[in-house]
Parts: sequence; structure tokens; C-alpha cells
Amino acid sequence: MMSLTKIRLFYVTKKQYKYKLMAYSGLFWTLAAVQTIAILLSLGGTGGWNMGRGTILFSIKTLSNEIIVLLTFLWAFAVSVILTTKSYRDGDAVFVSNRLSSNLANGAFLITYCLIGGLSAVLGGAVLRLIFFFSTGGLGIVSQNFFLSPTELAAGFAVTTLYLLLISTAGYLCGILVQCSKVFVVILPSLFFGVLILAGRDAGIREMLLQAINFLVHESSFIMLTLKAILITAVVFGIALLISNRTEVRK
Amino acid sequence: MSITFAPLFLLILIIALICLAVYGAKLVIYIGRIKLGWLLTGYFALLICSPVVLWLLPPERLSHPVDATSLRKAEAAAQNLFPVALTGRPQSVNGVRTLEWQFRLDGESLKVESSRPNPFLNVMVEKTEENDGIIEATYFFTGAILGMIDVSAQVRKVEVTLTENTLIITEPEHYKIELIKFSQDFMAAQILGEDAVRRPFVFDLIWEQLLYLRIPQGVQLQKSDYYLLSVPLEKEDAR
Amino acid sequence: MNAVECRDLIKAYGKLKAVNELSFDLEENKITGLIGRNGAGKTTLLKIIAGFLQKTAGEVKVFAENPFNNLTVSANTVFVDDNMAFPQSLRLGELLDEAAGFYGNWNMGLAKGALDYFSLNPRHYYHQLSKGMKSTFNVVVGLFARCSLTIFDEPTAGMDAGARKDFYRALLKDYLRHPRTIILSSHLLNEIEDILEDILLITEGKKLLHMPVPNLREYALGLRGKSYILEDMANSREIIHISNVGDGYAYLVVKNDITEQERYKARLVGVDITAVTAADLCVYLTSGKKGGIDDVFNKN
Amino acid sequence: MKLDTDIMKPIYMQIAEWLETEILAGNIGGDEKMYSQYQLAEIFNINPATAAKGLSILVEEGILYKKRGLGMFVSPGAREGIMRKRRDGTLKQLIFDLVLEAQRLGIPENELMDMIRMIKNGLKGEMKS
Repeated sequence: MMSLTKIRLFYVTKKQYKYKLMAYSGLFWTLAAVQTIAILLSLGGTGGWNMGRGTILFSIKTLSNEIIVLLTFLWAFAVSVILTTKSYRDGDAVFVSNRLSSNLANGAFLITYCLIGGLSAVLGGAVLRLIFFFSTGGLGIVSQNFFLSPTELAAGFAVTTLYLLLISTAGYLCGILVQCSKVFVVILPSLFFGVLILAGRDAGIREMLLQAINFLVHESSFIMLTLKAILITAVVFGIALLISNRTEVRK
Repeated sequence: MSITFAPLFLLILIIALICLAVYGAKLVIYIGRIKLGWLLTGYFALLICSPVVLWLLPPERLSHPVDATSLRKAEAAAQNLFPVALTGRPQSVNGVRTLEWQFRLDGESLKVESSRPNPFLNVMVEKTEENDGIIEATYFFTGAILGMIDVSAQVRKVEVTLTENTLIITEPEHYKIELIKFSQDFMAAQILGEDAVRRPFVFDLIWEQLLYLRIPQGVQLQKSDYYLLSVPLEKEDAR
Repeated sequence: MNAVECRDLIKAYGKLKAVNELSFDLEENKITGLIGRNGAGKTTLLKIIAGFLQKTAGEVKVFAENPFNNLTVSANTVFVDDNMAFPQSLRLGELLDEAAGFYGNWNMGLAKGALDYFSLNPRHYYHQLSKGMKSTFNVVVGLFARCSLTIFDEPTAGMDAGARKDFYRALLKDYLRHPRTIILSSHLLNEIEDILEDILLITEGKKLLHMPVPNLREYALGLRGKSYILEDMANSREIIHISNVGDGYAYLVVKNDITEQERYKARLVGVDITAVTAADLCVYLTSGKKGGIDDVFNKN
Repeated sequence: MKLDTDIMKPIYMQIAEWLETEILAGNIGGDEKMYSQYQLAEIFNINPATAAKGLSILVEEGILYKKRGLGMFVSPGAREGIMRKRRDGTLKQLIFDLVLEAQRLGIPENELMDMIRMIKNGLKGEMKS
């Protein structure tokens, strides 16, 4: 009588998660690269105000971590898509896995890099401030908003991470759809831009789109925002899981 | 997030999506090969340390906003300087600073020239009762407050000299006074509120200047680089 | 008990049926050779058994469960082919550590020993290896995972003769120590024949035969002699293969139901009766009753 | 010993013959334990099932006997049995081939017998010296 190894889903998922952290460490290198580029781009300022009076130009350059956060969003989206590509799925199938354990481990990995992404994007703002402080010696730097308070850091980290989660799961779903059928390579972008174009023409659609965006963007209660983000993330991830459960691996 | 940045964001998104679709597999292989642990560690160590270093920086090295009273005073000075000068009593404006020159003019005519092609300064001329050949030039200027920061120290002053019968006004060359202003983390702002932690910042400039000349009655003003406004206006009106 | 059971298993890609109504059982703890020519459906079949691909119709059971997307089957199955997607950022030694974490029966001592024997440096990266070295590493993982169901799909691609021989020897020795169900697919039947217990021969997704290797060696006989004499003998028999050797001579492969008396008679009339090696037989069986490549030359 | 994988004889037969030769040579005596199928599999690098088939032939022929739970043992009369079998089977087959070849070459019967006698005498001479 053969003795089968009985294996628990949780155990495999945990193993796979650790395996992914080791195997995909290269992805964090890309995060560092993307954020370094973002910091360099941010040096030029994200806005400003100028007034000329005779021979004098009075200028206020505004700086923010917007570019860093936005590029981190893009990075998270890209990484999520990459996670669903064939070579990464096949990487799972090399060792013990099923689609559920694979997806759960991906989910855990996704949360991990959203946390790291969120933290680093917020801290990127601090780096930006240091760069300006040490290059000017502090002269001409407005003290307002300069010293990031722990509250501000924590809030920035939390909200950025929540948005990263939303974007990553969206990317993950897109990736899963594309892996399911290559038709989605065409469908998804056309859907995206189609909605944008329609919103530009039709006030009703624009209103709906804005409402959808405001559902998140105008939520000023942290608890409500967290609940909304987690709910949406869970639903989107659930859909991705259902679809992926039917796909074949190592074709 | 600034609206101007949205198209760029979309463009990058499109490019990224296309690249992913076309080069996805290759990209994955390429990424996998990169393993620069120390670089990664260095980057994240820098990130972690930066807020701590930030908190250790001396705040006094930064530019702090002026208090409300000084702001109001500077504003009042800037607003009043012109109207009051037109009445012939610019020295009566509160908070206005001055630079004064005195020249003795030989002759009956005066020309006012600029050292640079495009003169900007407002010049007012008052004819005095006496005929002693003394020309008084007074440069009036208010404090300069750029976006709530006092930048008066950085504003360069005007120079006035007299050679023969020509008054030469030297305005400073082109220069820039720049402030660097950090925005609040727009992600944090969503739950903290834009103004929750600090006062609003005003993007504005408070600064006025003018040159006030007092010349003897008999001196003839020649055609000059500057438009010379005669003051006080009441006198003219009365005549 | 059967480790693998297939009933009328079909895997279709559009109209093409890569696996076509395949039915067979693999008894547990046997080494079975899955033999077939390129495109016969071996890899598809193995991937269905490993749970990677979804069957189209019919039934497939591994350890009495449907293997597709099944964690128990995955935990007890290791699938080795020349397309193992090992992550590029891990060293060979780290990969072994990971494998050890996933497979309960993993034998690290033997795996490390094998790595050493095959001169694979545990500090190297998988993607730096040559094709043969990659295959060697793959089989080391496959072998010492010691899974109840061990599947090797053309595992020796790129390996030199010495390494292949060592692998087969290692496979047999580890099998003796730790019996398990092994499926070994290869087109080099010659090399693996001795270590196999059963052979499953498929062509165009269909089963041709499934029997113990010794039976396969006695399944057919080769007759060589004058064409007209052979024609006579071939009359009432099941012919597997005919080829014209030239000069009025022919080579005939028939099913082995020749009696001792007929054998005696045949030798008297100058017909050579020879055994047909399992490898040759498989080639003859899978190429149908056509005369093989010789026919192409004879006709044109 | 190396197995010949190309000749007509199946491997399990070759295993059986090798075991017989071992017994004939006296390497394994009566009532002594025979190699197990696993030992044979390892020695010859063959599947243990094939080795088992070789052993089972010898069991059928009474050369080996099974002891429950202990394995295979050599029957007391194994040597004689093997000798008898070889005389009846192997030698007859060889003689058949010999006669057939002689017929093809057109060698008359008495000449064939002379050749056999000559070789036999030669072997004797070698053995003496």
C-alpha cells in the first residue's frame, strides 16, 4: 500500500510564499530602480509659481512625492501582471502546488510588495527632502511640510498601501485574464481607453466614472477607506482566483 | 494629484502595458537574473534612515513663514506706498524703508537715464519751492514677502548717480529669488485633510518700490528713459 | 492497487486529439516506459497525469483522485522534463533546499551526493548550466524527491552517454531502496529497456500495447529469407512489418505464434528466424505496416 | 557478467542461465540461499521484476524452492537437474544447429562425426597437459 504524503493547503501556501520571496527578490531591485528614477524626476519639481518684477524673478518651486507614488503604482501593476505570466506560473508548478495554493501565495506576496512599495514610496518623500536640504544647506526651503511627522508618514504609508493593493489586484486580474486568453491583450486596453473616451463625450458616463473614483478618493475616514479597499481587493482577487482555477499550467 | 500629470501617467501606463504584452516573458527572465543584494539593502537602508535624519536637521536653517502681524504690516505698506506717494508724502507710509542720495546740479536742465535698456522702476518727481540746485533722490521699498517667507534680504537695491546733468539709475541685473516648498504627501492628505496639520500657504508676492526725486523748481526735465510722474497730483489739479 | 488509471481519456486541441480514447492502468511501484514517436501524445498524457492539463473527456485517476489542480496529487508527484522553470535568482543548492521543503520524502544526502558526483556546483545558477547539465540537475530533483509517482518526460535530453547511464543506474538503485511508481518516457528504448518492468506504447494518442518488457521481446519474430518463401509463411499471420532487403530477399516481422515445428521447417528452407528487439518492434509497430523508410527509396 | 541485450534470448532467461552456471560451478550449494530479485536487479542493472521472472523459471523447474518469508533456496538436487536439462535442451539445440550447418555445407555424416571426435580428443589432450 502506498503511503501518500498528506499535505495541508496552508502549509504549501506558506512554503510557496517563502519560496517566492527568495525566488523573486529581483523584483524588489526593479522597485529600487523605478523609485530612484522617480526621485530624480521629482527633483525638477511637480509644480511652481513664478512672478517677474522688473529684473527679478520670484519663484516658488513645489516638490512632492507624487511622481514616486505614481511610478510605484505603475511598478506594482506591472509586477502583478508579471506574476501571472507563464514562466512564473510554471515556476510554481515545478514544486508542489495547485492553483489555489499558487494564487494564495501570490496574494501573500502581493500584499508583501504592496507594503514594501507603500513604505518606500512614502519614505522616498523624506529622501527627496534630504537631497534638497543637503544641496542648499536649507536656504530657501520653506519649513512648512518639510519635517514629515510620524502621523503623516503613517497615514501616507497606510493610504498608499491601500491604493497599491487595489492597483495590484487589478493588475493581477488583468494578467490572469490575458493568460486565460490572449484576446484580452486587445480587449483590456480598449476597454480602459474606451471608457475614458466615452467619459470625455458623455456627461452621464463621466459622472458615473467620477462617482466610482470619488467612492475611494473622497473617502476621508481611514476605517471606511480600509474597508472599501479590502472589500474591492477581495472581490477582484476572488474573481482572479476563480478564473485561474480552471487554467492549465506548464502547457 | 495634479491634473497636468495625468496625461503623462496615462502615456507611461500605455507604454508599460504594451511592453509587458510584447516583452513580458523576456523581461521576466531578465529581471530574474539581477541579484544585487547589497544595492537593494543599501537603497532600503537609505529609505529607513531618511526620516530619522530628517528629524535631526536643524529647523532654524529653513525659511519660516512670517507671522500674521508682520504680514499685515508689509501688505499695508505695499498697498499704501503708491497712493500716498502720489500725494507727495511717501515718507509717511509705515514700514517703508529708504535709501537716500543728494546731488548738486550745475545748470538748468536734468536728464534721467537708466543704465539698462528696459527700465522698470517707477520714478516720481516733485519740484521744490527753493532753487538751491540740490537734487534729493529717495528710493522707497517695502519688505519683500514671497509666499509668506521674508526674502527682503535677497532683494537687491537700486543705485543712483549724477554725472553732469544726467541722473543715472542703476537697477540690478536679472536675478532669481527661489523658494523650495514641499507639498504634503497627497496620499496622507486624503485622511488627514489638506489643512489638518498646518496653515495654508499663500502663493503671493508682497513687494513695492519707487524712486522719489525732489528737484529745484527752475530745473528743466529733459526727455528721459523713464516716465517721470509729477507729484503731488493735488498741486497739478489745483493749478 | 493502481497508481494511475485512465479510461477512454481524451485530450483535444480543437479537432486534433493529442490523447485519443486511452485506457490503461499503471500498477503502483512499477517502472513503466512510455514509448512513442515524436508527437504521439506522450507529453500531453504525462501532463494530464501530473495534473497540469485538464482532460477533455474520459476519466483519469491518480491515487484514485482526479489529478487536475489537485494538491494531494501534486504533493505526491514529481514531473521532470527539459522545461523546468526554476527561478533564476536561486543557486542550485538553494533550489535543493526549496525542494526539500516541498517534498516530504526528499533525500538531501543523496541529492547533494549526486550533485557532487555530476560536478554540479551548488553555488552556480541553473540558467548558467549547459543543456545536459540542466537535465542532470532536473533528474536529481526528480529522483530524490522520492514521490509516489515520479514522472520523467524525456529526461535525458542533452545528457552525454555516461551521464545517461549513471542516471539509469541511479534510478534503479533508488527505486530498489525506495520503490515507487515511475513513468519514464523516452524514444531511446534501447537504453531504458532493462530497467523497465512494463512498456506502454502509444501512437497518435492511442494505445498500441501495454505489457511487461519480457513479453514484448517475445511478442514478435523477424523472418529473413527469399521473398517467395516468406510470402508463403506470412499468409495466415499477423504481419507487423515487411521490408524488401533487395535481391529477392525480404525481412518480415510477424506476431510470435510460430510453433516449434514451423520453426524447424523454416530453418530447413533457409529462413533465418531472429528475435526482434523491443526498440525495433516499437518502431515497426508505430510506423504501421508500411515498409518504413526503405519503401521511400524503393518506390522512387 | 554482462548481459547481451541483442541476442534472441530474453534477459530473464539469461539470468536463469547465469544462476544455473553459478550452481553448477558450486558457488551456491544445496539448501543455500539464492540471490534475491533485488540483489540480481542491482547486479545486472535490470528491473527486479525481470530478475524475479528468471528466478521463477528455476522454481518451476525445481532447481530453487521458496521458503515463506525467507526467500529462495537452492534445491538439494539442483546440480543434477541443471545438468540433465542442459543435456536435453541446450546440447540438443547445439547439435541441431551443427547438423543443419553441416547439411548446408554438404559435409557427410561420417566426416562430421570425425570432426567431433577430433575436437573431443583435442580437448582431452589439453586437459591432460
